[in-house]
Amino acid sequence: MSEIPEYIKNKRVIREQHFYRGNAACPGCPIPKELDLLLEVMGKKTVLVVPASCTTVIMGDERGSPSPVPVVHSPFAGAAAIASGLWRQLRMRGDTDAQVVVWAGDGATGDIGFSALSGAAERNENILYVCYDNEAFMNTGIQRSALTPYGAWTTTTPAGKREFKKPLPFIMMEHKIPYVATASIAYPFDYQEKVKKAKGIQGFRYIHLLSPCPPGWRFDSKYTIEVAKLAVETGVWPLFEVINGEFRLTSVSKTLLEKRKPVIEYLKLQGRFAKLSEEDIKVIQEAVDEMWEYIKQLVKK
Amino acid sequence: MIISRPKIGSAGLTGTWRVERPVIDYSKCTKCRLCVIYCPENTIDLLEGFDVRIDYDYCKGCGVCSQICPAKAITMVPEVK
Amino acid sequence: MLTEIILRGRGGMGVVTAGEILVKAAVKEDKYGQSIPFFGGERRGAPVVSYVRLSDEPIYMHREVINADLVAVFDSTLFDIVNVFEGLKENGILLANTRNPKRYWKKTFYVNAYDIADKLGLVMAGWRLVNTPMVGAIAKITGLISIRSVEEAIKETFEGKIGELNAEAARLGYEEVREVDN
Amino acid sequence: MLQITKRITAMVGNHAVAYAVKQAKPQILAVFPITPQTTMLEKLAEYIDSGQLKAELIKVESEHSAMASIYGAAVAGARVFTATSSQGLLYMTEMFYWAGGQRVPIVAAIATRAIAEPWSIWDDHQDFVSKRDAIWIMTMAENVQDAYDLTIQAFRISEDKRVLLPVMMGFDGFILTHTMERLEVLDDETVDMFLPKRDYNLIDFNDPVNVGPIVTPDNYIKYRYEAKKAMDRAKEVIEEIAKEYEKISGRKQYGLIECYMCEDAEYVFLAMGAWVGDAREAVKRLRSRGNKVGLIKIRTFRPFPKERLVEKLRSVRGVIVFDRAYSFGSGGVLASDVKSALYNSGIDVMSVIAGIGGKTVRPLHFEKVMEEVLEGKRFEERWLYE
Repeated sequence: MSEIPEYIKNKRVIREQHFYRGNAACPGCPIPKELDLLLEVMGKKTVLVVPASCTTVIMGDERGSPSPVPVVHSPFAGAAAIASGLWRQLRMRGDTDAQVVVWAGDGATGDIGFSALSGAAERNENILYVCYDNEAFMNTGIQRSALTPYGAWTTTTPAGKREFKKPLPFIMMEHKIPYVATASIAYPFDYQEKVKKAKGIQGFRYIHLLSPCPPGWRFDSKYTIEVAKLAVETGVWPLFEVINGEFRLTSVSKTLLEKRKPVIEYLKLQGRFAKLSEEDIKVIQEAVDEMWEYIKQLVKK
Repeated sequence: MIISRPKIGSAGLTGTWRVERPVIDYSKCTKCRLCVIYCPENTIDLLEGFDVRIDYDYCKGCGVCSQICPAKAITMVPEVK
Repeated sequence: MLTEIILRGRGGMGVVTAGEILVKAAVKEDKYGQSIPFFGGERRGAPVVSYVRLSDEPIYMHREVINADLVAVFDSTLFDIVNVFEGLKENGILLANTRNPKRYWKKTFYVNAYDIADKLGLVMAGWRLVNTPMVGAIAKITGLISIRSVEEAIKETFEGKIGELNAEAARLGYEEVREVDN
Repeated sequence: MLQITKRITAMVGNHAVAYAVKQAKPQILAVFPITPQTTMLEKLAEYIDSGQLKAELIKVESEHSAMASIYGAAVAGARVFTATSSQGLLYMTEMFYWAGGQRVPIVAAIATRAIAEPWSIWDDHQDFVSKRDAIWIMTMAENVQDAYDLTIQAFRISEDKRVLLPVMMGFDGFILTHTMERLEVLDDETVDMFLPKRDYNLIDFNDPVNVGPIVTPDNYIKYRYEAKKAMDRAKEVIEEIAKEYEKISGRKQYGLIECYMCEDAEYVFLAMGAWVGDAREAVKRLRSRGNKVGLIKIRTFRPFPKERLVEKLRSVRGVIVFDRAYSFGSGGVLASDVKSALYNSGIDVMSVIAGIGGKTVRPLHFEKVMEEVLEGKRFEERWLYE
């Protein structure tokens, strides 16, 4: 490659890949990086359980997998249960230091797999459940899910979704599990900090990761990080964690209790919100503000 | 038993997907490493002395690095001239 | 020789357990047995039925008994509400738990299992446990299994003191059962 | 010479299966309650809580999760078990195929029961046969003893390196699950000897693999062909294991099919499940009246014992197949399999559909149909619904 100077060409690589490059993710898709950051913290003694989703494809076919740790594929609704059984057996066979992580999309988490997720949380299974939320069934071609936000275009909501996003992190919080957190790929250290905390806790842990999707959200792939960042700065995606019932905002979200960027700044970058009316934007802004009023109460507690 | 094993390039040489290529102007690079942190595909290597290098075999050309580089040291140039 | 028995009682009386005790006792004597409970949503107080087959040879059939050699009625009030004689062979035996013995069938036996239960304090949640005296009575009438085996089977089914008392109840049933002669 | 030590006892079917499972020493179990299977779940919970079985019973929130969680445990090396029935079996369907496709050793007991609508908790085989293409070995018990014996053999068959397929053991709801019968049980040491420690595990942190990825169209069919070959090999393995079990139990075991009085038979019944006993009784009675009739019991439904059937039926004139399940728009499920096995043999195959949804079928019903056939009557399909 002519662009690389000779002295750079010969240098030694000092950072290991925790999730291998050259996988089947779309350009600009944050999933490989999200997995890399996760596995950097979780370590080699981790099993990933992956239900039907984009990651099913990203994990490659029988000729090779980008994951350096064991992966167990799951049908859509089975991940939390497969992980439950896996962990029980790992403990039974003496691998008590192993970690089982479910890596599931929003559809597998909030829709079809919700019963298994809720069941595993109720049983307080010793697993880390990460929902990488790209806000629709992206792998099948952008169909709405329960976690698609109000107003968003999808192939099954051509005029924009009329219902609000299912507030899953709060629903999981109400399961009274030891750890619940939200995270964003725009704040990788905050995310890794949360994974680290989750790793150190026994029982059911849940991390909800907002994961922008360039083709699904209709934005140029170079804006992945900007979009993720604006979701946080506008308050659409608050960063927080709940440890044994104690709620705490993290990272920049701590500074957003009173004042946030208007949601329009987040919405205008994405083609899926292109047809929103003034009224729609007002509705979304009000919903975000209302959520923050709720968060205020949680912070006070 | 249907299994596969870990492999770099499980989807082949994904560098061939690229329409635009990120090019680093090393004279502008401040070694801040944000491109390494944010490259979604993990194709920017961190080298000794905190230099960075793009692995063009696998870089899909998404452009995230050029967008987040605070020094504007990375530009996207068309692959086909 | 195959002997087929129908046990009739009310949900909660231990009719199914009685059938199982009979089978366990038969197996103790290296015989074969089969206890088929009423298949359905058993409800406390509702009439229920359980079928028992005892034999010296393997039993192949799996269906409810329709030609019984013996029908045992665990509660005399059942005479008024169900046809307890259904499925009883012409020359079969009717055994009733009753305080007022009558000749219900050509060959009728009776035992007062209520009093046996009262005497031994076998009352659970307001119900007299009449099933074990009935099992004792059946052992006596049929002569197929010894009261010893019945007692052992009962002690396996109920642990400790309850087992002892129920075994005692079965023995009393065995001793007190009588044929209605007139 | 092997000393056979066995204990004679009496148990209801559900408890007999639970007892066999306890002796097989699985590590992970997951069961969701459903009538008429539930008392087995309760017994297993009792074994575990009292320390008689050192295992974990995952109290899942659905049947789908029951199979999913034991699949996860099985992949990580556990001997596993689940049980279900009817609607639960249907709800588990997706995971059934998942486990079958990946060829993970798993044992499941199925208390067979009719499928709603309309609601019915009673016995037939419609739920069971609906899994015939899920790449599972399927066996069916005739009585409580059979259910116990088959459960123990199921673990061995499933984990055999030549097979590596999940096994489901069907036994009739209520008719066997709730019926108490005489039962001979093996002692624990004998079962230990018969069932070596499980040697199957895909989760090795030193050799991480991706379990069950997407495969290319070129290869998918190859994996399926491998599964087909495993099914074919299983026929031999099942018979071999049955022979071995016969030695340790002292009880005659029939691997794939049992022929009862069919040496010189002109007409035979063919059936699977608990009513085989009633057919047996009918054969006894018909024989006592001088009729040359017999009975074929299908013990292994998948792989379907085609070759054995052809071999045993060579000299009969007709087969009367009794089905408790129906393929709507086609015909009796077993009957179809038998017809295909006997294609071009010239043997008459007559199909009787009966016992659906718990409808009573007695030895008399078998006798009546056979008597008509002996008188020369022929039919393709007949429903006994009166």
